[in-house]
Amino acid sequence: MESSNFIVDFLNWLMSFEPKAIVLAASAIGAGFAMIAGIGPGIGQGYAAGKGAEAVSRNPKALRETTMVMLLGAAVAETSGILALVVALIMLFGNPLVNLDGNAFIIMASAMGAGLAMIAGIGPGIGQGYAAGKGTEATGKRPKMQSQIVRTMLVGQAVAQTTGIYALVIALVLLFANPLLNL
Amino acid sequence: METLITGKALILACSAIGAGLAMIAGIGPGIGQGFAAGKGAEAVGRQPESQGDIVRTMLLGAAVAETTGIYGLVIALILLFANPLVNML
Amino acid sequence: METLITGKALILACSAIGAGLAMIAGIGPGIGQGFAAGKGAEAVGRQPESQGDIVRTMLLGAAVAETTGIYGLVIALILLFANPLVNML
Amino acid sequence: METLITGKALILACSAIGAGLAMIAGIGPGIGQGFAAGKGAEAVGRQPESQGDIVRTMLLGAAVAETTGIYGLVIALILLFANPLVNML
Amino acid sequence: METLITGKALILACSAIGAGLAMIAGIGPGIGQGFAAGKGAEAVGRQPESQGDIVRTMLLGAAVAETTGIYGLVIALILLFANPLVNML
Amino acid sequence: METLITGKALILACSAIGAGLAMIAGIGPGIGQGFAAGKGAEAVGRQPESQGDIVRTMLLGAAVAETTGIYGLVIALILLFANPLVNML
Amino acid sequence: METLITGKALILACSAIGAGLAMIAGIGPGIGQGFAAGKGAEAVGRQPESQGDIVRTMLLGAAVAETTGIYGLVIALILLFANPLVNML
Amino acid sequence: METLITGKALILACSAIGAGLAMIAGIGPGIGQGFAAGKGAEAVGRQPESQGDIVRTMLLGAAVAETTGIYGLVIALILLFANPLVNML
Amino acid sequence: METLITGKALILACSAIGAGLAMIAGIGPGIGQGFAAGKGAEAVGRQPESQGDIVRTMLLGAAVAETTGIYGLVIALILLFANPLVNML
Amino acid sequence: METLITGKALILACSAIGAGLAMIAGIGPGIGQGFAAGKGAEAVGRQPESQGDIVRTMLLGAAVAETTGIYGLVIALILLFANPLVNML
Ligand code: NA
Ligand code: NA
Ligand code: NA
Ligand code: NA
Ligand code: NA
Ligand code: NA
Ligand code: NA
Ligand code: NA
Ligand code: NA
Ligand code: NA
Repeated sequence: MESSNFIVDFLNWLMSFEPKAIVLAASAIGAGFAMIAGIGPGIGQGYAAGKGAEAVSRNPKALRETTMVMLLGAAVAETSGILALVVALIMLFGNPLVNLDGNAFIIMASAMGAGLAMIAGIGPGIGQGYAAGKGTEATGKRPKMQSQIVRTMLVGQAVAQTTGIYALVIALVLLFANPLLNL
Repeated sequence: METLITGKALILACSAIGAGLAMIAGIGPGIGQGFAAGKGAEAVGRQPESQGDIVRTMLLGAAVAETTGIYGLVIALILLFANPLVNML
Repeated sequence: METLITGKALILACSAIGAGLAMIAGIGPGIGQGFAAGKGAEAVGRQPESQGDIVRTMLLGAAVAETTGIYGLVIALILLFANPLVNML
Repeated sequence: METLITGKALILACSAIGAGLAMIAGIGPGIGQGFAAGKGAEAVGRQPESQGDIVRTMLLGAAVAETTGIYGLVIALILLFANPLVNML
Repeated sequence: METLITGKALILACSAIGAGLAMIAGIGPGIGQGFAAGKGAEAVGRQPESQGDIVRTMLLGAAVAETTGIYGLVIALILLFANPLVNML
Repeated sequence: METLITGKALILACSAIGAGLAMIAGIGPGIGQGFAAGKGAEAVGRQPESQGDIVRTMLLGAAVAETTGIYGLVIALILLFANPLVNML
Repeated sequence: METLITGKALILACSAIGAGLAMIAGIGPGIGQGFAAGKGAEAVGRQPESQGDIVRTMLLGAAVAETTGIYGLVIALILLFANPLVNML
Repeated sequence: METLITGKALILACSAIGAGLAMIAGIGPGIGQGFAAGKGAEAVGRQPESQGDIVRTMLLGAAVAETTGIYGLVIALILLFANPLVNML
Repeated sequence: METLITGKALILACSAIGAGLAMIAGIGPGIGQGFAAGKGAEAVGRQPESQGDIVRTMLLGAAVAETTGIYGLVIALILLFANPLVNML
Repeated sequence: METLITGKALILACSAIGAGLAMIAGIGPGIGQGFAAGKGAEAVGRQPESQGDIVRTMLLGAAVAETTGIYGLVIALILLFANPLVNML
């Protein structure tokens, strides 16, 4: 077998490994991709922390109310970081791809695609954290309105979560119900 | 697992990656709608009597902001479930 | 052993990746329109009597902000359903 | 044995990726014009009597902000429909 | 057996990707000019009597902000239409 | 033809890249906690007598913001020191 | 059998990608100068009598913000027109 | 035909890329701490008498914001100087 | 039969990509200095009598913000004109 | 047929890319320190009498924000001038 076309060379080189090895190698990269989602909660919750500190300086008496809202909002903002972590842990410790029947090349790419999809979680993380911060600020200004503020914050945060869920669904489809192998 | 690389396999493999890339669009609506959520919560705290109008405007705007995330989802679903590329081979 | 990958297959495979990349443009309208939603909700809370004008301006601006997301979608759909590249081979 | 991937096919395949990359520019106008939409809605709420001037300024500024998104679209269309690279081979 | 991908083809293929990458610069002017549009609309709403000065300053600043988007476009056009790299082979 | 690279080596090589990618998550806590630091400093300047509560709130919020950076670190450490993937071969 | 991709061709191909990557720096000045344009327009609206000073400061600051975009352009032009790497072979 | 690249070499090569990727985390602390610097300077200008408290809070918050940048550095240094992956071969 | 891509060529090719990547650092100073330009213009509009102090502070801060863009430029120039890697072969 | 790319060459080539990636960290300090410059200029305009304290705080904070950019530079310099990976082969 000889070929002097570098694309074919490369693909043949990839295929010279045991199929399981290229799937596992791709899973390492996919897990890394997924973790990038963590940018979102980090920014968002940090914003909430800053607004929390500010709210305390403006209305020290509402410390308990503002801290509650900050933590509740930040907890919601954590979601996409947790989802990404779960997907990464699945790929590392319970990888469903290694036992699949089908073309190893497609399975390998599916591991990377699943990781890439999770990056969407940056958005909800930032957005929900912003909402947490504004909710905290508003609560500091009008502690009596806390329940209405929190309700609006949670409704908005729920809306902001959707694209993160879409990404999770695509990642889970690629990992557990890969339709490409049947095509 | 088999390791034969056919043209079809290459297309399907790259479709998996393309689907993952398309989902990254979801960053946008997540940030934007979260901003709307925050401004909505702030506005409700300030004018509780306008809560209905505020939340309606926030949700209307958020619905508009969702579209490009849906576009990404649709392209990903097409790549995964109704891949038109393999039929072009 | 025989390599079964044709040039056509490579183009179609890369088209799947290109389609996914094009959708990333959707980050922009998502953030921007969400910002508009938030400012709209804030403005409606402050001036409920101007709700009509505020929402109309918000939606007009959001429509303008949608265009580049649509451009990305159109390029992705062309790559997937009316791929002109395979005909250039 | 015959390898069917030609140089022309490689150029066309990479053109699909290049077209997708070029569309990413659309993030910018999406964010920027959405910001303009939000500030426009806010301004209209505050000074409804200046609505005409506000919306005109917003649209003028948004038109300026659209250009780089159009540049990206034009480069993508050139790569897909009038690819000059394959003629250089 | 014959290898059909030449060095020239590889350069042209990578030029397509380079052109796409260069367009990504367009994110910047899009965001920046959109910000200027929003602040311009806000300012016109507040001081309608200064509309001329405000819009002139906004457009002057936006012209300055356009340059790096143009640089990206120029590099992409050079790669596509006057590729100097293939002549260095 | 003989490849000296085993499947195990390929997995370990890609684990190095995966570990590097996972660390990128650290961008988020860095930005967010820095924002908190800035607002905290501002707040302490405004209400020096509430310094204790302000700093405690800032640190509590910052601790929450740290988690995803830790997640990324943990995944990277697992890939480097307790790689479960090589055992699945 | 002869493989036609030489080391020189590979360097030139990667130079095309490097040039494209270098242009991405242009995102920065685009955003920054657009911000300056918006703040300048706002300031001119508020203090029309200081228009000269405001615009001069805005342009001075924008000139400073342009430099890294120029650096990227210079590196891209060197890669495309005066590539030093091929002479090192 | 003999390939001279061993598995160990591939792991070390990918470790160089992984180390570079890990450093990207440094974007976060840079932005965040710079924000803190700006707010700190602003606060000191407003309440010079609280300078000590303000700067201490700023530095405490900035120290917290540094951690993920350090995590990235540590992973990079491990990959470069105490690479555990090559010992797993 | 002879493959003409040497290790030296591969290093130089990857140096072109590395140089392009290093320039991306320029996004930061571009955004930051543009922010400084905007705030400087705003401040000059408000306190024209302090124009000297404002502009000096703006330029001092902008000079500090330039450094990492210069670092990126220096690394790119080293890769292009004084590549130490090829001497390590 | 003989491939002339050794493991050492591959490591050095990837080190060039790793060095470029590490420089991207410079985006952070550039944005952050520019923000500090803007807030510093604003503060000096408001309280010219506190100029010394303001500028000192700004520079102290900016020095803290520089560190991760320096980390990236150090890793790049290690990869280019004192590459430890090639000695591990
Ligand atoms: Na959503
Ligand atoms: Na939309
Ligand atoms: Na648009
Ligand atoms: Na423009
Ligand atoms: Na410019
Ligand atoms: Na967190
Ligand atoms: Na500059
Ligand atoms: Na931290
Ligand atoms: Na600096
Ligand atoms: Na730092």
